[in-house]
Amino acid sequence: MREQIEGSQAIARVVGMCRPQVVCAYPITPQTHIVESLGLQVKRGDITGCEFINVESEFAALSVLIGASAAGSRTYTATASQGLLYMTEAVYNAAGMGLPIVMTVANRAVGAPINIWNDHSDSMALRDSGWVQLHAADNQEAVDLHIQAFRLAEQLSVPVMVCVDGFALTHAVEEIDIPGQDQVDAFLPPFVARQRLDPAAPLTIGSMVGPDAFTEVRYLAHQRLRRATDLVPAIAAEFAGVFGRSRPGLLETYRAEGAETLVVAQGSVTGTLFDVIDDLRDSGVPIGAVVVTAYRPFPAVLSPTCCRGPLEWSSWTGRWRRGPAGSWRPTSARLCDRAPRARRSSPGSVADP
Amino acid sequence: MPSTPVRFYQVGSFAAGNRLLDPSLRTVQSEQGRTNSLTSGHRACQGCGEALGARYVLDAAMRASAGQLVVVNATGCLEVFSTPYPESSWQVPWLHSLFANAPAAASGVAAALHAQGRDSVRVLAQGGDGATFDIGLGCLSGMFERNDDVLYVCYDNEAYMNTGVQRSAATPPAARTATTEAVGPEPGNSFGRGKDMPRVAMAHGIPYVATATVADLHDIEEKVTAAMAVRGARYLHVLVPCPLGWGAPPDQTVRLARQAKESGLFPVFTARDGEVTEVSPIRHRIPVDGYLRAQRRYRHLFEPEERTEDIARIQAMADANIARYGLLDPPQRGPQ
Amino acid sequence: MTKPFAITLEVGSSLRNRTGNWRTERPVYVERLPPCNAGCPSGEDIQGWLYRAEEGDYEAAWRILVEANPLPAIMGRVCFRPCETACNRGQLDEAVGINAVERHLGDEALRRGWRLPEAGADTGRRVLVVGAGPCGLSAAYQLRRLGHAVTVVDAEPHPGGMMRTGIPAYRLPRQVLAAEVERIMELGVDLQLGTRVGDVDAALRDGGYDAALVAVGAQLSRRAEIPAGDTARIISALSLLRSVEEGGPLEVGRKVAVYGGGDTAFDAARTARRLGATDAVVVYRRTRDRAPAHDVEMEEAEAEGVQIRWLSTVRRADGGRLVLERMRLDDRGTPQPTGELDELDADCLVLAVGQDTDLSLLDAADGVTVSGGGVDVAADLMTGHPGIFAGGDAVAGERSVATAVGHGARAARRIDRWLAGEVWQPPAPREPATFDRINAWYYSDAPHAVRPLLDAARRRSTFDEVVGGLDESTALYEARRCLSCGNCLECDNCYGVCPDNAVVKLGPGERYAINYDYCKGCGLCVAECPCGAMAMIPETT
Amino acid sequence: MFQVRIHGRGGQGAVTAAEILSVAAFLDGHHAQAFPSFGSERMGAPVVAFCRIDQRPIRSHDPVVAADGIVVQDATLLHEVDLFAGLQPDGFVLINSARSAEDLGVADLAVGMPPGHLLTLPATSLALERTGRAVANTALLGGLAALSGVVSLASITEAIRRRFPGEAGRANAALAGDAAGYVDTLKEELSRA
Repeated sequence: MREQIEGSQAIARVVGMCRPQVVCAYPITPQTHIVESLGLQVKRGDITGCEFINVESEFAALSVLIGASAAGSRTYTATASQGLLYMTEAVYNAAGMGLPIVMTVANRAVGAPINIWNDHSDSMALRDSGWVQLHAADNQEAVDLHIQAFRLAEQLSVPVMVCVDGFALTHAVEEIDIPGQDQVDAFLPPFVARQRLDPAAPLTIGSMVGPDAFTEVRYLAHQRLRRATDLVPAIAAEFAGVFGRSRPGLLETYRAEGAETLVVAQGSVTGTLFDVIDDLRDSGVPIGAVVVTAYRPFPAVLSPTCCRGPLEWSSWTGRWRRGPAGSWRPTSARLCDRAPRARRSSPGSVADP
Repeated sequence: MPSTPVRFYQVGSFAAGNRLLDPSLRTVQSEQGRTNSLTSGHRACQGCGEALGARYVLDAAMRASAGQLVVVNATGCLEVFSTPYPESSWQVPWLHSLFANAPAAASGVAAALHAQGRDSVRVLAQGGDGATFDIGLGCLSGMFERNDDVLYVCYDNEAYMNTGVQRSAATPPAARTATTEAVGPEPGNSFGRGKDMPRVAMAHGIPYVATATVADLHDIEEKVTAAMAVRGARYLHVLVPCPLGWGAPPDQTVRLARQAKESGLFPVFTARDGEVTEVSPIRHRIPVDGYLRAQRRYRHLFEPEERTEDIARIQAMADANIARYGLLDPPQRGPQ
Repeated sequence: MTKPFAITLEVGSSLRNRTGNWRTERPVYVERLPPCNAGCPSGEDIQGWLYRAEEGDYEAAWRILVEANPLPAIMGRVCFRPCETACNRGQLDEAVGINAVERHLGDEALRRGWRLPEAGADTGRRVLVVGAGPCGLSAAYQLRRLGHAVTVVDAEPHPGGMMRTGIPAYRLPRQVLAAEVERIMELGVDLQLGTRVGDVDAALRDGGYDAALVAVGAQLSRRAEIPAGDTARIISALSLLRSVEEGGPLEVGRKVAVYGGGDTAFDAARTARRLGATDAVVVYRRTRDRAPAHDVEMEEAEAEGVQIRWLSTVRRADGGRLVLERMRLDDRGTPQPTGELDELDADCLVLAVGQDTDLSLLDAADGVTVSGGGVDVAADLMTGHPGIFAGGDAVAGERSVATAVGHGARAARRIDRWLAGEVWQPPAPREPATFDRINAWYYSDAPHAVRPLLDAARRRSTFDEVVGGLDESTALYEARRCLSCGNCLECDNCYGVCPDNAVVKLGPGERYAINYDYCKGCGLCVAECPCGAMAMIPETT
Repeated sequence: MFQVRIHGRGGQGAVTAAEILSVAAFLDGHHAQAFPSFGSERMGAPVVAFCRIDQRPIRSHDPVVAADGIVVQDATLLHEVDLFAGLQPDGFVLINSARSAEDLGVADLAVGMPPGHLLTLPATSLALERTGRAVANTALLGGLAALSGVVSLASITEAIRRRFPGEAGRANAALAGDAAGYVDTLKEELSRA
């Protein structure tokens, strides 16, 4: 049903429909509205069979979910900015253990100087932690990505981060199509953990892996993450079938046909970008856009694409002209020219950094 | 604190078992078919107090929970020596996440089990003194404050042994570690107020806090059993001597723990809802001198010349504990 | 279920890691010699029978006991308990009341009619035992068990030897003595009483025996050279005790002095009290700590009103009066006269200055030599004459029932080997279970149980037994005070304290084994063994 | 697209006003978007909230620069903040004040605007009268609806009732009606003048 609703509230609603069993978070702007709403839903009994836990830090929040996920429950948290960085160790840990945790990152700048407004520095800092990173271009996508995130996480046994621009999306009251519980249930089956702490069948989870096997284990993790490249579009397609809304999957293009310039972007800025492209196109400029939804795993198809950009939305220091989102370019920079050339990278080369 | 007076005098209730003792009064460790939650083949040092303490605690917890137990482990010796891939020594469902987050991860496990309606499965978190006193204190305090249904066990060997014996907040005054070398007039670790973790736990008002040593098996098991009978956040602090870090032969582990208790340096007691309710009195009081002499980490107190002032200060700490907890006052424990 | 990552492990796989190869020393289980056993002249496995008594299995305990000593009810009354003196528990609180438990077992056996082990298969060999005292009876018992025919010859009309003639009934009731002797006789011992052997060699040859054991007691009283007036009444302690035993006690008068410091002196004084003496005074040249009498004997005597004059000697005896001289000890502890004289009223002077053995029966045996009041014997208790052995009071050394019983058993085993043409080889000596092997922490403080004593009034007037037995729970208590020195008591401590689970518990009565696949050799099991029944030995490389 | 900026101070309900406005537009069948400038408002600090209303889906999430409507919840902001930056030539300005634009010193602004596009509304007084509380945001929404016609008063009052269930919603809805009536009266007077 279409509602005029705040992005955070909408996200909280659909996360509730995904029937999480343990929700745990530490307050940080601009993620608070999501978690406040979830706490209220649990308290009201709108979400049943769910534990909502207030903890003393983001590090503890994700740690609680690591325990809960290992014990076989569907888990969810949300954070932002310094909070994400404070849980960094646990972020890597959750990925390393293959725990299908879903986390909203209400993207916010990382201080100093302290700034609660939006940029992508926080999630970019954790881009190589082994999580899937999905970026929402608007709140409808934010809502839809969360539902897909649980499917993806649980199907792949990897944690998924849904990045939603702080304030610009989280606090924006917009028209959003909120799905029905029946639709979510049809799309997202009950969670069946692949590994579970259970006295009936004891397991050791989180053993110490020495140099003899570490690389191999990490390689397996990498390969698993790369499988998302196929799975994300597949799940998006299935989502479209259930919810009647086509979703971009790994990425979407905008007026790319005949474009001499493609602007690569992600997040809420893309709406403005599309308006600008429309204006430029109207005045005869051959320009289009590529919107990256799945930043991790990075869509390798982009590597031969000719790009100026990307449109960077995170702060950076110590790097000439480019922030983290643009750092994939060096591998394909020489392929970029005014005129796009359909050159492919050599077999096996991976374009993402 | 044996609950039943036992008319038994040969080895009383102090040994692990004894053929003459009613089986219900023997320890879990004396059972022929005990769980061995931490099984053989682990890579703990010879005479490791922590390996011993962990098995004591977990086997007792397994009995108290009828085998329905999940264990969460902080990073540290216990984790490293028990799970070098691809080997695991754990016979219980076991999770290791990080150094600082065992209490939080355990809270999560408990929450998940509750959400799944499996409250009969109990959760135990464990870590060393570094994980407990230092890096993980925030998560531990949170777990206490929320009164999450987790028994947290600290195996205290009084320093960071896994990384090569560096000082922790649990390192006692005058002890030498790699970061508190006894150089010149320095006595090793400084004489500060330290961090009294059991008291920190008690300050949260949680339902159960207790201390124990690996030298008194009956006491540990009774405390684990008592703790498992309670819901909510519980804290058990077990002194586990480390042959490597303390500088003592591996066969002295249990003796040192005993001496720590009998000297008064390590008070053994139980607190419920923030108040001390029971004390394990000293059976045969000893001066701290012998305890200190037995450990290389205190050798600088005796060589090249005896630092009587420092030793006296340590004795004063023991005396203060004895006075504070009434370690000499209560009737002698054990069979009468 | 496909596990997501390789870091998820099935349990228990560390068992593949055999940490036993870290070891440089290995723990082993040992059986050390407990001090009580080492100190028992009878050779009893005291720790062994206490172990069963602790369990309340008194018959099993008694059966272990009678392996060495067929007279536990007697020994439980008359032994002066060297075992208790040696007991490691004495360093902890008080020694275990071994003797009291022994008596309890002995009395239980008599009460329940437990039989000694059967005689062995007949060997066709015959052994002559001269003397039906503790040594002879012990030897006869052991020889019967080994299958040899035994004839015990004694000059007295009743068996028991010095146990009957030298130990008053208030210490050893005669029915107890008779019952335990009878139980030995039931094994088929040929007992010839009232028969004096004048020449043992002749008796050996004439009787067709294959070997003989001289086990005659020290029945001869020594004399003391004391100037005495005609009216002085001087008797020997042994004759006094013997007269009581024979039913015609000697007249001692109202005031009695006993000269001597041994157990016999005090027995004589206590007997005199029971015969009506108002004053019974023991006169001894040395001090209390140098008196050969056992403390318990002196204490009981004093409790019965016996007085003692230490550092005094009898200079002269006249009718109704003794002249005593004060003595002092010189640097070497020898009493020296001081010239200070004193007087003591005494109707009778009883001499208790020692006993000797009548060894005339060996005079005719070739090769037998005598020195220091006893027959010279080799390590196997054989005299210089092949086939003739000697034991008990007949050989020099400690004269006690316990020693005699031990000699009897030892002699029997040696005779048996000698008859087989072999030399008896004692078992390899075991390492002593010294107190420093004990981890005393594990033992509860448990003071000694006190045996009931007959009240003093009755003790002065009757020959009823003075010291009572323990009731069963007290006996159990006392048995359980045993530290089980040097021998596993199955306390599970080794099993409990192993950080590597490398100790295997084999089940009740089966003790433990070390799994050397995982034992890292830390030594905790040895250090924490309460009773010192483990040891570390270097790994051979 | 009609873009609104609501200026106020922390605690005066600017963000809520923007949200209600967007919901009202949604109820009218428009596409709408509302969002605040930042979220660490403290009581009394200047805040701004935005609302966009369009017949097409709104893609941009930028702050409103070119405003078609500006609501000033607190006249004391006039000298602190550049309230009218980017005001479109045919835009609307509604200022919460019992004083006139002339008295407030903003008469110059009105010079370039179509007549009746800049009004002052004694919203706080109206709120005190109707609800007993000095919170003027709903009154200003009613005023804005009447002033600009970009949303219907009916949708405004419905959006208010959804946002504040119960008596508070009814009182505030009535307050919005009061304010709309006040503005309508004002507009009538102007048109007659």
